[in-house]
Amino acid sequence: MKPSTVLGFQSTAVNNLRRPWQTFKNGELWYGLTKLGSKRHPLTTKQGNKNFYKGTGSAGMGKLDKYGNFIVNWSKVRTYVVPTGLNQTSLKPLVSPEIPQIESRYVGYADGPKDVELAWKNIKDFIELGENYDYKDLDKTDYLEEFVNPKVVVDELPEEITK
Amino acid sequence: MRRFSTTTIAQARKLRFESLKDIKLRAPILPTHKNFDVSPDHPLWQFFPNGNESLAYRPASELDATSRSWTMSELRHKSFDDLHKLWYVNLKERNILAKEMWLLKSIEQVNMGQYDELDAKLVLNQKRIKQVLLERQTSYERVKTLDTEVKEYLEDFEQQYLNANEQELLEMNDKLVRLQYAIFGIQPTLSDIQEVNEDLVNGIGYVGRLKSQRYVTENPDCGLELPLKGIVEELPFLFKQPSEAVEEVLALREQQTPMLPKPEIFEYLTNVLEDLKASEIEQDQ
Amino acid sequence: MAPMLRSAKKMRKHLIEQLKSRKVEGARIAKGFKTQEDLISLNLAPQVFLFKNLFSGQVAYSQVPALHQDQIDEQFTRPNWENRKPSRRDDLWRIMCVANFNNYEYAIAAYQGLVDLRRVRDVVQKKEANEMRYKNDEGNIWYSGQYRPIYSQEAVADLNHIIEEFELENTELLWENLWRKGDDKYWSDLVQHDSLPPFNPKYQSAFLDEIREKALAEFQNARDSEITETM
Amino acid sequence: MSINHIKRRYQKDLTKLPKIFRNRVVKQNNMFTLPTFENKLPILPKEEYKTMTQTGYTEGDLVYITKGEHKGTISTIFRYSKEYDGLFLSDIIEKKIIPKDQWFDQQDSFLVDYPKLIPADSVKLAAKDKNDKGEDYYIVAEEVVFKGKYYDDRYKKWLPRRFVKHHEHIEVPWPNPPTEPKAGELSTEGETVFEKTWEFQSLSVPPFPSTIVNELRNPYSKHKARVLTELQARRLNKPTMPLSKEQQIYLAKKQQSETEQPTELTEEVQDFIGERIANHLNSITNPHLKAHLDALSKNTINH
Repeated sequence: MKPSTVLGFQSTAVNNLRRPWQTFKNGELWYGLTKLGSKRHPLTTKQGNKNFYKGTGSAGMGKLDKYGNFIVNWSKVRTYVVPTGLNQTSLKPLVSPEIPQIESRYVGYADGPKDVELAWKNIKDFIELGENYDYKDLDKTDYLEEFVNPKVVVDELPEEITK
Repeated sequence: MRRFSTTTIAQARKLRFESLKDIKLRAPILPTHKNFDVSPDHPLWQFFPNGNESLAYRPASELDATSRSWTMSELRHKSFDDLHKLWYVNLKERNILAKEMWLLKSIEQVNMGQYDELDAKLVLNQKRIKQVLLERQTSYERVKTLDTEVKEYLEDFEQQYLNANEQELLEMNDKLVRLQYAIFGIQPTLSDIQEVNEDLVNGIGYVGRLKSQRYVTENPDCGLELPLKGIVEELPFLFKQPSEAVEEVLALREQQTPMLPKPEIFEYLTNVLEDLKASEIEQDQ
Repeated sequence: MAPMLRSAKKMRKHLIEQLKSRKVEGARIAKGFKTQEDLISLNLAPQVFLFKNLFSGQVAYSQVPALHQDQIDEQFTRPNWENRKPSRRDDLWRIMCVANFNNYEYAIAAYQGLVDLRRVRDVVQKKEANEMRYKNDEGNIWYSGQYRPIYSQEAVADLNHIIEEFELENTELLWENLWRKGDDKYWSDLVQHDSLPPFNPKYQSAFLDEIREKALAEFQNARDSEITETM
Repeated sequence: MSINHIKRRYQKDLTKLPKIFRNRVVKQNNMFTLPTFENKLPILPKEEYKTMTQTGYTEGDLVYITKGEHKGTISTIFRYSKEYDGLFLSDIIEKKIIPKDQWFDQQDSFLVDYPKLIPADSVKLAAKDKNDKGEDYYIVAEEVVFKGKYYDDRYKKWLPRRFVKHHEHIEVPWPNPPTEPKAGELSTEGETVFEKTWEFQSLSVPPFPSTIVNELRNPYSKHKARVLTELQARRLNKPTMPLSKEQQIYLAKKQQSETEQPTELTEEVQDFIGERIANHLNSITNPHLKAHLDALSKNTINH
């Protein structure tokens, strides 16, 4: 058995608490102000050892040749596809609060807008009825947009939807 | 033009300070932006809300605090082009906000809550745009797997088409054009067809079979023996009247053109489509 | 391989030393004060070059399109924490203004005057100069990082001072950026302003040499035409 | 990544600390400040913010205070603070001290009336109604339930109907919104919002250029189901080693001997076993045991 009381005669309660932690000279904990909370932040460019190269994710778009001239590799240069007619569009980043918000309901489609049955029904409707097949006058329905699966019997619908 | 003179120097003029103590120093000359013009169309003005007429930053009270984000239901109605535009509109507004926030930070203004709130609305917009596109992609990928349903539907449609009377036929033809696009991705006009793929080949096969059968049952004396042999005979039915197409097929059979082997179908189609497009352009001119 | 001659070895050693000193002390051509004869024999035009330090904002003057450590030692005599003696590193000195003068006397007078004024600001009238400087909240010269924009503004004021004090007519100032010139009200008819053509800072020395050649050619043309006029 | 995101990463986030420690940090922060606008309520993490339909009340509603100094009073909500999950009520005001350098225009005293923050758990929703005689009376709802939805033109959206729990004939309508909705400079106009420019039409044409898919889904996601290439599979599986001729012969023999297991008893063996049993039975002399065995032999086993 180890004589732990003998070995640990130097360790005070504070030292024990601090044991896995390094401190600055003024006694401040190395890892931060507290021992609690998150400290695993991504390293910045100023941290890490001599082998740590973070970059900005922007390098590598070319190489220097032996004369010190930079040869751009155009296939690596980032391109941003700006939509045509961006300056003419009447779309703005936000929506006026005066405009009613649409309530969408998916009845009988378990996966909502991603449902296969809905997509297949839409395609069939398009073939049968042509473009604009599911036009709804939102003014008349109080801005309610319903997508009901024809397989669902109307009587079985919950009360609030039929109302 | 400047004029030089190397010889004539005013002899009386002093060219050295006599006493450094008596010099009256001049005040530093500040640089000024009045010495150069900036075009009002300069692209960097896009980082300002009102172009070259804006101030360095908007005070928090002038920010738009009342508008709301786009909802998912609203975005689901928008085409990809619109969503793409909306994304960029959001991005530009966020850039303006970010610029203003850096500026405020540099003049040590701490309270940026309103800017943050507006930015959060824009971020929400962008997340929703991505989500809407992802929904579309998912349902597109899922609906592509419905092989049996599509097969059944095509067989039903074939029966309907063959059994339709004269009046119904017009409507059925319209439906067929939409069906071509909905299931095989064939655009209604020739010039819009960009890509040759398996769906296109299948679609041409389906349409050719449908139209030729209908024509042969209506005119049993036309002398066309069914089924059609390969893509070469099916293609005329896609854009031509059935009677013209049948004549073309009969001519082809007289020449005894051999059936096209499978690997050569794509190459053949791209060539033919290019020729057809070129001839269309010529006709327009 | 044939053995190297002793004289060749000596030459080689000498060259290496020169290269080293070029690296440490700067361009040899800029060493020492240039008289009119020096300038003519070295094929230099009647010009003064104002270099701005990108790190600290300080400005160094030169009669030739280059800098030498001696010039820095001469022009920054009383370094302190706000006005340190700048490094001689070539990449830190960016041309701010090139002054083309009517003749060599003017160019020499302007250079001497600028150096004198620098001495006045740093030594003789230190207090008065400091009063005119823009201060931060703590009462020190305004700075961001190590950069103090006041020094380049003072240099512009000094250049203006020299031209008007000595009445150096037909002076042409080529600015790297015209905004440094400041308001037009400060400048008299003695001066014409223009901007330097855009250039790659990597090749600044070559660019300045071109500017020198151009000015020299212009100067010689003018002298020739004057000689023909007088004859 | 905007400045906001980066900023937040390095901010001290009180909500991530344990509660005991959080109070200590708040105390430390307030140590050198005047007791002016400090809050005793803890800040909630963002995930715990509540919306109008989760709390059951909104600005303009009447509430009844059940705990604390102002117990028993009924007042209208002036503002709901989601960060603290607390309410500012229009009638509950406290005096706060403001240092002189923070005075606003036309202020002439250090003390200022300021709405007091009341924690949400000491408040119940109340409603005002008139009885048959035309007198006002109040209802206080212990809890609120939502049933059904309707379009509310004041809020310009669909809202759930609000009822008192266990008394579900009593509906408490939503109050008028505090401000009229007003378009700002970033607002899109009405027709552009509702304009429909997309519908699902084709299962063959992708909804957008295929190059964008990788920006929507992470192609390197570790959660993604992947298919091993043939080469990878070959590397991961151990190869079958070739056998020497001796091993092959041995294995073949072993397999053969395993297959040649006798399944039925031969006649010889049956006779041998029968003989041994008969001998044994004949050698039994005990009459009781014999009688017992005879009795046993008459019982046939029925399968």
